[in-house]
Amino acid sequence: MSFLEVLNVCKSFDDQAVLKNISLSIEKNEFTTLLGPSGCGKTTLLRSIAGLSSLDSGRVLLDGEDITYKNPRDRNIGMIFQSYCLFPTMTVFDNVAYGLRLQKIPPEQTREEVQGVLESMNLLDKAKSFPAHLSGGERQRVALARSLVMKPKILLLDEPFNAIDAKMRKSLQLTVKDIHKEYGMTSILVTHDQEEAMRMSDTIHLFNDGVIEQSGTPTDLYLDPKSKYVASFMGNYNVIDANSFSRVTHGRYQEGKTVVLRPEAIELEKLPFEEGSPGHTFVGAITSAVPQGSIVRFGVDTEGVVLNVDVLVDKATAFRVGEQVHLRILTDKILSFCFGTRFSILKRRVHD
Amino acid sequence: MSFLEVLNVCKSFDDQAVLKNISLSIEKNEFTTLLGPSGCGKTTLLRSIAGLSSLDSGRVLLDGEDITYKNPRDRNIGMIFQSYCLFPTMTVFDNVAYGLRLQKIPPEQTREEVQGVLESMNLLDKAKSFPAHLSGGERQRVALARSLVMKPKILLLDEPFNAIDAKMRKSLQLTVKDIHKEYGMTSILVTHDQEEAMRMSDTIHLFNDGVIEQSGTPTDLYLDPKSKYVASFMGNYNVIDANSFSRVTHGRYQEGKTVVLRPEAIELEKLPFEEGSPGHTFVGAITSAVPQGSIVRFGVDTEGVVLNVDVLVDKATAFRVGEQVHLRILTDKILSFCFGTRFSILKRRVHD
Amino acid sequence: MNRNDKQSKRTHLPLIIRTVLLLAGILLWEYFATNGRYNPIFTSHPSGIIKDSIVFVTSGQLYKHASITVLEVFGALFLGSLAGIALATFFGYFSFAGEIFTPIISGISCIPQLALAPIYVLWFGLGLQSKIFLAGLMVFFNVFSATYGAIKSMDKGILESANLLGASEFVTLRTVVLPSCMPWILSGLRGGVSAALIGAIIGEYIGSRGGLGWMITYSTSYFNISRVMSCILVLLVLGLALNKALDLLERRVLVWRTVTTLGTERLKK
Amino acid sequence: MNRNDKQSKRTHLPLIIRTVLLLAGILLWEYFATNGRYNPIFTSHPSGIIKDSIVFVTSGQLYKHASITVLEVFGALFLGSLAGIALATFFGYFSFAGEIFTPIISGISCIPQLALAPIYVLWFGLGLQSKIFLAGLMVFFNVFSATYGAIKSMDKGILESANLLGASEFVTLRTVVLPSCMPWILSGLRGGVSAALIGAIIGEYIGSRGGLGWMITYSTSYFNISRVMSCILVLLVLGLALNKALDLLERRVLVWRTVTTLGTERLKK
Repeated sequence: MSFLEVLNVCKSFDDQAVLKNISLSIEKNEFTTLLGPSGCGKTTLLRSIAGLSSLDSGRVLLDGEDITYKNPRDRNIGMIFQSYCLFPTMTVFDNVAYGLRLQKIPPEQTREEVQGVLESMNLLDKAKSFPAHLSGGERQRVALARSLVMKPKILLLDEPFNAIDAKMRKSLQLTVKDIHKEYGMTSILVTHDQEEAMRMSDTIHLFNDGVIEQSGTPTDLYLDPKSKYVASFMGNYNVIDANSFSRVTHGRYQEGKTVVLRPEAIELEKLPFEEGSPGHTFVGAITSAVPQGSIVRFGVDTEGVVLNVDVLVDKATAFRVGEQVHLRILTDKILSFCFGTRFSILKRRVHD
Repeated sequence: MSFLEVLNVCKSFDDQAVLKNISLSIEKNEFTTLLGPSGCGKTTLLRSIAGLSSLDSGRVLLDGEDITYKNPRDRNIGMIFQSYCLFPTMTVFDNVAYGLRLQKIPPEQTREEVQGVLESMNLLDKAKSFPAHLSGGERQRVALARSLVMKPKILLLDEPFNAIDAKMRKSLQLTVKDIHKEYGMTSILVTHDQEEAMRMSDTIHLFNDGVIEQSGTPTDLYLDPKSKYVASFMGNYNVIDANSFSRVTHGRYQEGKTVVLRPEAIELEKLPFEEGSPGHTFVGAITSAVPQGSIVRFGVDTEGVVLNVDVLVDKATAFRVGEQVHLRILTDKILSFCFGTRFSILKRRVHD
Repeated sequence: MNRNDKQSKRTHLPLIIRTVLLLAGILLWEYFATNGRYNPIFTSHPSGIIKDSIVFVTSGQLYKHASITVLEVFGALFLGSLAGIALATFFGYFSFAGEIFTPIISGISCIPQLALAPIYVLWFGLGLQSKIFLAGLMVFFNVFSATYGAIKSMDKGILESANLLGASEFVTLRTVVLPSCMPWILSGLRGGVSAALIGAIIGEYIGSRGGLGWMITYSTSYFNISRVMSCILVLLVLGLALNKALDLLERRVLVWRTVTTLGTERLKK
Repeated sequence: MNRNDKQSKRTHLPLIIRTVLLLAGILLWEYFATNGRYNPIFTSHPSGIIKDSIVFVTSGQLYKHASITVLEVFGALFLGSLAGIALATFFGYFSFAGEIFTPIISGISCIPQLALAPIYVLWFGLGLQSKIFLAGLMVFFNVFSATYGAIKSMDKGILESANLLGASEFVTLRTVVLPSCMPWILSGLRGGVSAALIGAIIGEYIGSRGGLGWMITYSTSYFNISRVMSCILVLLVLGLALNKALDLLERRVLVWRTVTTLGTERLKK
């Protein structure tokens, strides 16, 4: 049995179902992300695991024990909130020591453990500060320390980076990932940010309106989406209807299904591809070029369809807006969906 | 002469110089970005151009006319603020009509022009709403409409996307860029966000503590930084000291200068490169893999130095963490700096 | 349909319990007083108050005294808020004068004006003037501090936007500053309404020839507690009416401020 | 060094002008009154007030009357805030009871308590009780509404965090809720201080046998304006002292809230 088991969980608010018979299991030391748009039920599930929200039906098992009806304070679960939720009247030290003091741990031991965790969070010099004097990133690190010092069985993170400005966010994400490894934690992150989920997770469960649409590793979900919903949520896919794609390939594509192409799966060259080269080749004109970090995203007009194509900067300097270019897409990189569901899945494995 | 000329501008606050003899010129229809960390003087320069901040010395010429001492209300300059700065007591329509009514434009004509600009900003259905009822993105579009309807000679944007949440930000950036083209505007954007500057600008002026460190197109600054400051501000460059890089290349690199490598300029292969292939080749082990949109950023350990290497997702599926890989960096992609200044510039032109 | 029912049941239950409790209290009061369980001379009782109220109205006494108090309150509100807004705008725009004088004004406002009532009566006599002066000063301090604070905390960027769109300082004041300050001016006025009422009543306690406050002290000295209660009821109605009027004014003037909160609860899942 | 000079010059200039203007005003008042330009019987004059203050202190009258008023104020503050905090906490935790009773309490608080002063004097007599009851009720309403509002608007996540860390409801109340509500309790208390002072004084105006309020009405009836002014000075000092005490308490209790604003100005370039 897995470390955390969620079994057939249902929950409604005011007759509106937000969790529709959800089951999932999480292994020890795994970093799991519940990903989805707001209102899809992911936060409700997280709060149910913590015991802060009651369930209509279903069970939650942690470490082999049924905790469905246990009081939150007896679950030994740590939770990090978007709004930090530190105790404003206590210093950083007292915030972190709060839980240990409630357990009547001797003061000397409390002091040691608190200082240990503050040190690993790089917060020792802030021990005597109050939350109001800290930056958003520091506050969230204090919140992490306050949970970690209790050695929780599982750490729940409810959109913890939302309120933190873009600059601090990446470094805090790294801190969380490091802490997860260093403390051998089992962590569940709730987020609506696809890139964040990609960066952080071992496993992603993508939610859609109260059900799990697809589960898997980040690369699995990115390269092998099982439905249009997953494809549109995970990347910057080009979505092209069957007729247009048939026109682009001069009639060589005839399956009659909506086609989905990743922008970096399309190859771009100045010279024509050799006759008889695999996949579909076609000609287009560059309409726009937007540099984005180490890639440049080109808009390429082919038969009236504008495709996004991502190219690494070094190669991209060869192309100018207005130029005619040659494109190629290999057949096994074309995903096609019928009525929103994946129809023909061309198997590819990640990491092999 | 250029459309806007800033000549030898100086400004101090409380004996602290924030603009140190700055000169720059901007052509008509150009989209210019003043980029730099906070406190570098970029906002002060923008406010001086608008006339909202007085100058200690220097001149500002707009369209051939000296406007250094002109009242802001006579300059015909539009300005967009981070905090929107709409008139809260007026509807969207009245906000946009405000400037025209002050000019005693006939009501019928006012109505037409306001509706025209609201339509192009996709705000017609919000005409009767008040700012408090709009989202951040909508408010900023109203602010844009309010400026555009006055047909300003130049549009100044002071970190206009800062207060807007990540999801809306990209679409608003596109709107601004579209409007810039559609109205044939001349625009100056102030931002501290390197990616935003890359995406939006024709020309970037990178500020450093009251002086312009480097000017050029986004790709120029990214591929050809003139100093360590520019390199560290523009990208995710690998910065390696001379000794370490000499170790990595087994002594073949001997110039004794700090080396700067772009993460996507390093080539990654499973098989060794051919003997005698150009550039430096070396062997490393993958320590981490972080997917970021259409690329994966690998950490590769070579002789104790961890290099960031960006690879497109399709190619990246071939590599696993822990695997041994072969790397190559071409000599002309190595930038080296001595004492913070670029020493040997290897000429490369963008777009040819 | 179902959900609306649930919703209304949930919010109405406390209201129903509250009404029942209040009615029971009034009935018990009446029962114990009229059945001689205790002497109602100090507290009167509901039916006594109703009887007296009818006499109060029909004898024309209510009209006579209430109109005096109302006149004082309105005079104070009008003069006090006019002076408060004008002076706050002046000091807001000429900020150097503001820096000199506003601390003096806030210093004076520290003296409880009501404690000065005896002096004001001495200065301005037993007529309307003393009450209008006392109540008006209280309104003034309320409105002045609210308005001055609002002008001082205006977002500078909004003023700069108006300037860049071609507005002069005076036009900005008229079209942008004063309208945006309305919420604070109105909240100052709301404090002013309570202050004006209490100022007028206390002024009448100290020395007057009529008004609801005079009626209360007069009735107390004759142990006519029913009349005192009637007067207090009238005062309560007057206060509620003035606040209601402000509500209506606020809803009219501050359309731009009402944020639809409908459905935000549901989004916060 | 240079910059600090500039800074202090800029902030001190209005202070200097203000002081000069105030001193000039006092001197002119003294000059016109003592030179017979107008009869100072209605306004007294500075030197007259100083002379009377000395008599007031040396005769022991000040001590006698001030101690009565101070006793009333402290009694009201103690009882009123105790009841306010206790009831607010109770209703905050038993929210169904809170939903039923808090609208009744806020309804009663709409009746201006000061207008009820005559009745309270009738009920509780000319002694301390009537003033403590009146002033105490005013303190109660202030502290209750501030505390109840603070408890109701607590961030739920903070309570949930405490719960997840192992705290029971009562422990959370003691260690988290009440400490975080202190700013609002103190601001309620601050309103209570003004209310208690004015309540005691007005109570004494209506009917009493001593106290600063009694002294003011007594002196007014003998046209002893210098004494009235002395009493008002004492009241002002009392009010300032109580507020100062609250400042000190606030700084001690709310260390966690003081945000260093140093240098934020400079960052906003």
